[in-house]
Amino acid sequence: MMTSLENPSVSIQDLSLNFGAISVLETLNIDVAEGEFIVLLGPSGCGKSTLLNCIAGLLDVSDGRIFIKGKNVTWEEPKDRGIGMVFQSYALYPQMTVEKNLSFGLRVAGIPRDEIAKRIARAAEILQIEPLLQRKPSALSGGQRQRVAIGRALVRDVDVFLFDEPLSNLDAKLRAELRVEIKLLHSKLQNTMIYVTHDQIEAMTLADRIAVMKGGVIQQLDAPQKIYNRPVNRFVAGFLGSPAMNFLDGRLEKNDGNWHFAVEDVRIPLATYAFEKEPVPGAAVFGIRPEHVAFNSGSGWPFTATANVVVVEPMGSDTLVWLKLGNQNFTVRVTSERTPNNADSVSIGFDPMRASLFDAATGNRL
Amino acid sequence: MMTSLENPSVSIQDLSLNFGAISVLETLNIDVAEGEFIVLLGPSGCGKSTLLNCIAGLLDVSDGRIFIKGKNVTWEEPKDRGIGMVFQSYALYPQMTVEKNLSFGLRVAGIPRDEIAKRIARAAEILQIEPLLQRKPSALSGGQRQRVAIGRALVRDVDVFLFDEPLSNLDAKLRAELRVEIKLLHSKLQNTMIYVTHDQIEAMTLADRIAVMKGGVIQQLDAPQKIYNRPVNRFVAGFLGSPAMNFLDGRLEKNDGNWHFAVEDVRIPLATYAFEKEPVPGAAVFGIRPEHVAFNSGSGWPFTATANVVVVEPMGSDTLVWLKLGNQNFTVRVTSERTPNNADSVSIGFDPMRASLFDAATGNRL
Amino acid sequence: MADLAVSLPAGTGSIGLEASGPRGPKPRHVFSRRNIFLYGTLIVVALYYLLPLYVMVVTSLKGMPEIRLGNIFSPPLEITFEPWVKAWSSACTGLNCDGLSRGFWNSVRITVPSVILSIAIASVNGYALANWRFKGADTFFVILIVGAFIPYQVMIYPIVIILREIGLYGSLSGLVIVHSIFGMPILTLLFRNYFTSMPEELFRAARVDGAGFWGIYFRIMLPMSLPIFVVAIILQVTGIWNDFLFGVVYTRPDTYPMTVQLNNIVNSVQGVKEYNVNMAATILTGLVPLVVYFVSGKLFVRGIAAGAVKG
Amino acid sequence: APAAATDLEVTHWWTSGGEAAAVAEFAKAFDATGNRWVDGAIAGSGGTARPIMISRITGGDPMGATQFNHGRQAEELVQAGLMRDLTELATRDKWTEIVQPKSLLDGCTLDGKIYCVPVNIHSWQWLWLSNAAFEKAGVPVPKNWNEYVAAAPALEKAGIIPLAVGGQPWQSSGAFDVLLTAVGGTDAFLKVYRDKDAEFAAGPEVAKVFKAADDARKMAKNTNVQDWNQATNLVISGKAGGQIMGDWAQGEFRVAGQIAGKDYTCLPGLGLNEVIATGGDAFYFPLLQDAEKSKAQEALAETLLDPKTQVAFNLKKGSLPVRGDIDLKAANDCMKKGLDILAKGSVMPWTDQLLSQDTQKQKEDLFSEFFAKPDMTVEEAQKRFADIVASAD
Amino acid sequence: MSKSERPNQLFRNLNAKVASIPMVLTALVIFVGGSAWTVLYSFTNSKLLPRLNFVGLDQYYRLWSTPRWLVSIENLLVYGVLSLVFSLVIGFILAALLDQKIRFEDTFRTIFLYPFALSFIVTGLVWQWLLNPEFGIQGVVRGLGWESFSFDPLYNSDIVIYGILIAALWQGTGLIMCLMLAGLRGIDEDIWKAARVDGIPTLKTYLFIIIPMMRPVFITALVIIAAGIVKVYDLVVAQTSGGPGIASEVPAKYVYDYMFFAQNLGQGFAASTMMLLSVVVVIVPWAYLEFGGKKRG
Ligand SMILES: Nc1ncnc2c1ncn2[C@@H]1O[C@H](COP(=O)(O)OP(=O)(O)OP(=O)(O)O)[C@@H](O)[C@H]1O
Ligand SMILES: Nc1ncnc2c1ncn2[C@@H]1O[C@H](COP(=O)(O)OP(=O)(O)OP(=O)(O)O)[C@@H](O)[C@H]1O
Ligand SMILES: [Mg+2]
Ligand SMILES: [Mg+2]
Repeated sequence: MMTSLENPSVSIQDLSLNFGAISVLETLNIDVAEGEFIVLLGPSGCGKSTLLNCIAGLLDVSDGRIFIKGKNVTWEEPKDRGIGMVFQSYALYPQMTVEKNLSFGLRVAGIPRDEIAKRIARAAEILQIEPLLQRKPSALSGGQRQRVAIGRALVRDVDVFLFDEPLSNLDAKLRAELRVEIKLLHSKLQNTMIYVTHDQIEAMTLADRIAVMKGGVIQQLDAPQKIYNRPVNRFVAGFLGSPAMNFLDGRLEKNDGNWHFAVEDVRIPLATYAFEKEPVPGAAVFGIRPEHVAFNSGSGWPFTATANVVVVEPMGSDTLVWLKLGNQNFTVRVTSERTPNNADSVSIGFDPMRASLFDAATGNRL
Repeated sequence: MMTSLENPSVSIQDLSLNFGAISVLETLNIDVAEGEFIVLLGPSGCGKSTLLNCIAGLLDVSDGRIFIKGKNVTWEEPKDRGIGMVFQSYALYPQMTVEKNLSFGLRVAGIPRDEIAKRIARAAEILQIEPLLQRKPSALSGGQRQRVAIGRALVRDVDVFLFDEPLSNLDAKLRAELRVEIKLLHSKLQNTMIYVTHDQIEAMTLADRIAVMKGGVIQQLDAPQKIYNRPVNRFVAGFLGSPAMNFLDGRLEKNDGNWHFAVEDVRIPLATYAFEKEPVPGAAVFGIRPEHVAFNSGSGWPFTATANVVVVEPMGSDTLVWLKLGNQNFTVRVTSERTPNNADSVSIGFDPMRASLFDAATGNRL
Repeated sequence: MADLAVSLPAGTGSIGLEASGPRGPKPRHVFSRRNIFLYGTLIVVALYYLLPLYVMVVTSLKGMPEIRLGNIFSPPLEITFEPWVKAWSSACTGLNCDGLSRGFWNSVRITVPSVILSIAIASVNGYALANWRFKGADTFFVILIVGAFIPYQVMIYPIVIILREIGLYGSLSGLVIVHSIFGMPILTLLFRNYFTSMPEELFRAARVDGAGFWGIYFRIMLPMSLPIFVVAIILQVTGIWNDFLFGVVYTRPDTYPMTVQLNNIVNSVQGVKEYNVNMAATILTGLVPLVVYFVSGKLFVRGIAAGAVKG
Repeated sequence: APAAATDLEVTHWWTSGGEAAAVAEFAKAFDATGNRWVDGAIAGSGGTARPIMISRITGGDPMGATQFNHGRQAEELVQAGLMRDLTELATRDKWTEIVQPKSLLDGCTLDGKIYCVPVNIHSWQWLWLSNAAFEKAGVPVPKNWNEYVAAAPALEKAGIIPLAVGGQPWQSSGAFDVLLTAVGGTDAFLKVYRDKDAEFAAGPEVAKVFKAADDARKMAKNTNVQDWNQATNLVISGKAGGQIMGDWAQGEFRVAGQIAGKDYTCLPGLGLNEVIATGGDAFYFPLLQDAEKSKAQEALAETLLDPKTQVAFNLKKGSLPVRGDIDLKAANDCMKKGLDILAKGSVMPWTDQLLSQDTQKQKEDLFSEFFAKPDMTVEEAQKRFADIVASAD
Repeated sequence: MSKSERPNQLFRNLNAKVASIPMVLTALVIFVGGSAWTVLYSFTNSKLLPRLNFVGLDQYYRLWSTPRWLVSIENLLVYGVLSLVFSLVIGFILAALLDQKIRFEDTFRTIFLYPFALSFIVTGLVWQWLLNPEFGIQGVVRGLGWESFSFDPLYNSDIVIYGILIAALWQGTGLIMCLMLAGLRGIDEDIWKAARVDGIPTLKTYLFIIIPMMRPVFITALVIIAAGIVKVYDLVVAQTSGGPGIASEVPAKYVYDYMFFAQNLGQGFAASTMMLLSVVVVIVPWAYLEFGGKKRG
């Protein structure tokens, strides 16, 4: 349940957007609190960038209203909305030096020189790009470019920062570093930030709240751990987590007054599972994350079974083990020390308390 | 340094390559055993693709020799080397159907029709692309294209498979799946495979041996766990592992007959550390992986210290904690359950047995 | 999922924000100042571009008396197709009174092989330069590009000598060769840029598959190069069809192309200039390239984008 | 006539109405010999056509016969051995006897050998006046150049261009040469062009000519046509008072159905110095390998000089025949005037024989600039003229 | 370890080399050979036929003291600079207008482009006619009652080159527009968005951001326009034949006239050599930088 906020920094009401006959966003509502870090997460083409562009005023909405800092900005020009935006491709002006890139918008707006200098100095300090000010973007590394792009939003002294996949053009290492920098930046500036990504690690680590989108509709808007541990539907469950959650197709049954999940000839007792609402027997999907499964754990677990090993993937710190449980694929993630021998069959176990159950037809959490 | 093999499948001797004045590869030697899966790993621009292209015959070497199956192929045409190659961008012929794509090389070579049909049927079965044979590449998903690209190498019945970052254009989920498929393919075919990537997860999970390259030189060629646990130099140590290994700059000292590593006012006892060779006092770098550090472990560890928390990054299954140890950055990775409270200061500990020590000047392992 | 209430009913959220201010798309006026300026400018410029065509067409449909009296912009009072007939079939040059009709077929006979040969050569050149770079290739290419700037007049004489020496002077093949030579610089540049922009991995894959120079060209590259071929064809058809200098210098009267005939008709003044016939002849001569343009306009822009902009 | 019909391509630049009609006579006569005249007309003027002809000849793809102005235009082609030596034929047919005046053949002769067949005599020294125009202006038709200049203001007042000079450079250059013979006299002309006396060219006598040229350009300043026959057409239609142009202009009057003496008046030598220059057109025969064609060339050469053809051709062309032994009963007023002068022997060579094309071109550049640029002074023009004469070869 | 026997380099990629023979021949025989031949004979006094009769720099002295050549050079400079500037400016403006997501884009584009399909001869004729003071634009405007209106560039020595420019621009800007349009379409959408968020007005965005980003397109356009400028000939011949007087003469026409009309090859070759020289001085260093130095792309 989403509680509406008292004084939202950004408030989107009944937003719809269509390109001709194609409806990309449909009566979307979302309130973002002052200083909150919201991540829009979803697969490619789900409308994340479109939503961000609507907020920025770069796309004309088809219906609905947008408020920023309590002011209705639905028809305002982008520059008057008090937003700054950072683009996936950085969109730096290639022929201008970093300093020019930062100051161009301010000069056009007619802000006095010394004020411009002050703001650039501040931004450059925060982002540690002082030595780069006289370089052109082509002479910068990916990470440096990214910082300049953030700087361009920073100097505009805005209330709301919008990021459109700002890290997806960078390599893994740099991505990890800049992720931390953005997090630090946020805690330093305490601005409202809306951040688009399709990388779940970014979403999990950065967000105060994540909005998982699919097909132009927000599926779940919640704190990261909540979304990770209690996904509202099968899509959200499958989208977050790498390797993905294991799904077993089977049936929900009530035997001897106890609920069970039956898959082929295996029965998983659901005594420890917290149902969302009163369960009814029928087709269902059982989901459990690879890291919540362990090997050879004897009788400690409410549920154990035997599975066949397909591939063992050592990944340095952890090891992934790909199994067959009956006919269904199953992944287990363990720390490297507990890697099973390359035996053909292993015994696995887990606590269904950690699992998620979904309706087979609607995909909603049970 | 490297042991030469009895009957290497691919043997590269003193290979050098320069583009004009730029030397990209320098007197490089590597022997690949029959049926081995070698991964070339290294940062962008280190010459991995160049080396692969030399093996394939797509670039003319400046010096040195290349043997495949004991035959000197240095000046052979690519098609006569008994190699198959899979490219990063798949490089499928866009105007041909999948079947035509697979058969193109065979038709060029003038192989009889029924033989072609047989080989395609086999490859299609192995890769499970039978239903796609009449489609054009544009009508395939990324993963399917990748399979077709592999199929093209497969039908040519070659001894050696070359892969140039075959997965880097795919999204994380698909990447994980195809990684497993390639691993299975290798265990099924038992061909020699040389695989270029800059993704360490791929390298760790796929390779029999990894060759870590930097600036056209192979830094270390060894089994994945060996490279992960006993990197020969600081570059290799830093390149593998995510988040990266923590490095502390300090001095190697001998006090009371025991070796210590001194960083600022902290002293790390090195009694459990296995030195590569007789140590001498002096500037050194101490490295320890984030997952080898734990919190609040009391007296269980040979070494404990107190550090300040900078950022806590929950990543679903694990949590990263970014700390300051004295003035130096320090990362710790723990499972989500053991996340420290967001207290300002925490106590950490580890066993130096797991650490790596490097010479400050040369970066070589001590 | 509906009970998740992600989508709150409108207005139940933020207090004090409801019902106030604009909603929905920003209103746009068809006659905004921007639109008036934009379309106004475009229409005025378009008129400037269309004016000559209009005058040509209108004039070609008038009779001589009307031309002498009226102004050139007034539409014909009495439409006559006689000038067209005359221009096509009976205008005289010297003793030959068969209008443009003969030149038309000559032009076709010159244009078709010239276009084919010049594009064939240039595309292979571009391909070799993009994918099979050998030592010195760049130097030749630079020479070619510089050659694009050399005024044709400078080359007329040396080429006369060369053609004479190889015995092709005055023959159709000679002219075809000349067109191929002078089309080579720009076309090679276009093709080279286009092939360079194609993924090199494709080329490598084909080499691993065992295809050679020609195999890759015909089976991989050609099928992928439609846009640039369209551009090349358009450029060459226009260029060769409209050529006058080579047509007149390197052919003989019975193979004169249409432009030479046009020049003859226009310059063979018999007393008063017959403007209507001249205009009809002019339009007739320009018709083939014009049709090519109108038919393939969109592909042209796309091809230009692919071949000319990167580089 | 040869037994087998042979196609012979003949190139020329006769494409205006009168010229085309005239050349048709040649074609008719040649076709009558059993061969076929393949017409290779190149529109424009000699300037456009000559390069093409020369390229063809030097390029090894010669035509069967080609027009040149006899004189020095083909000199080097002859020297290079690309042209056929006609001496044998000329001796057989006794050209030296029939061609009149004798100087015509001189233009075809190099090192004692004859290389071309002159087909007409063209004289430049004519002033064509529109009777209607003068009537409209209310002044009598002038008898010479000086009266004409005097009548110019009246013409102008009546909205008539006094003098039509087309934009093509050879027209202004030719007009000057005519003024040089008329105002300066035959000797002055020869001194300048034959003797290349630069000092004389810079002297006072030629200055007078330049003064006249200055008058001419003032009278011509409103002519907005390019081609000579368009300029002639201005005269024919009474839009212009007159034109200095060669006798070929007469063809245009004839095509327009005008009658000499009634509708228009011609003044040879501008009414000041009645001479005729023996310029003209000639046919050259490139050396061919094909024996059949060579035979056809001979047939053509004969046809060209045939008395009947000569009459038919020259009547249409408005030029004078190259034979003295034929009777031009049908000749009009102006032609008769020309024939009279010819008979009196008042002939002189023309620039085509005296000057190289190079010098001609320089002259053309100078005079087209002079006529088009009112602010170019007479003195400057004369100085540049003298320079050209000094370097002429 | 012994070095491996390296096969003869000449025969590697033999097919590519064979296929390049036409290009190599054209480059060497026609462009280099032809130019060298031209330069050589420019030192002779060849008349109608080329003869190796050396006269040193005589032809060049004469060339540079010929008023017509000087006028030609001046015309070429004026025409060149103006047509370069106007082609680029008009081409870019038209492209920018068409890039505004307008309706009927295809129609407008076709209208702007069609003159390019016509030959210079045709263009010259049409504009000669439109600019004819009697019945062209001037005549029509006067006919409408504005008697003092005067627009007769082709008959006025001082402005005749502008009359030619009008026709040249009419014919050539369409292609430039197409190039520019392609270039504009290639610019990252995000740049526009960034500029809007920064509040940069459209005009400034074009001037300071977009145009500098379109350098490669401008260079291609420049090559095409410049190649056309040096060669301008047909248009002048068809429109004015160099007149009035020699007011609209251009170097290419000088070359042609002296080589063929005046039958003075030496002089024509000297003029060609001067043209060649200027082309080489400007183009070669640039062409080498632009096309030679880079490896791929
Ligand atoms: N200008 C447009 N016209 C028509 N459809 C569009 C347009 N722009 C976007 N779309 C469609 O809108 C949908 C949402 O696009 P959007 O760019 O917002 O996706 P996204 O979530 O940002 O994806 P990605 O992760 O790939 O950036 C897509 O299906 C896309 O095809
Ligand atoms: N044709 C070439 N000319 C000059 N230098 C080149 C050429 N091709 C590659 N290089 C240089 O050679 C080096 C190695 O390139 P290579 O493509 O092998 O790197 P890589 O390890 O495959 O990198 P990546 O991970 O980015 O693919 C790079 O520094 C590159 O700039
Ligand atoms: Mg997006
Ligand atoms: Mg690579």
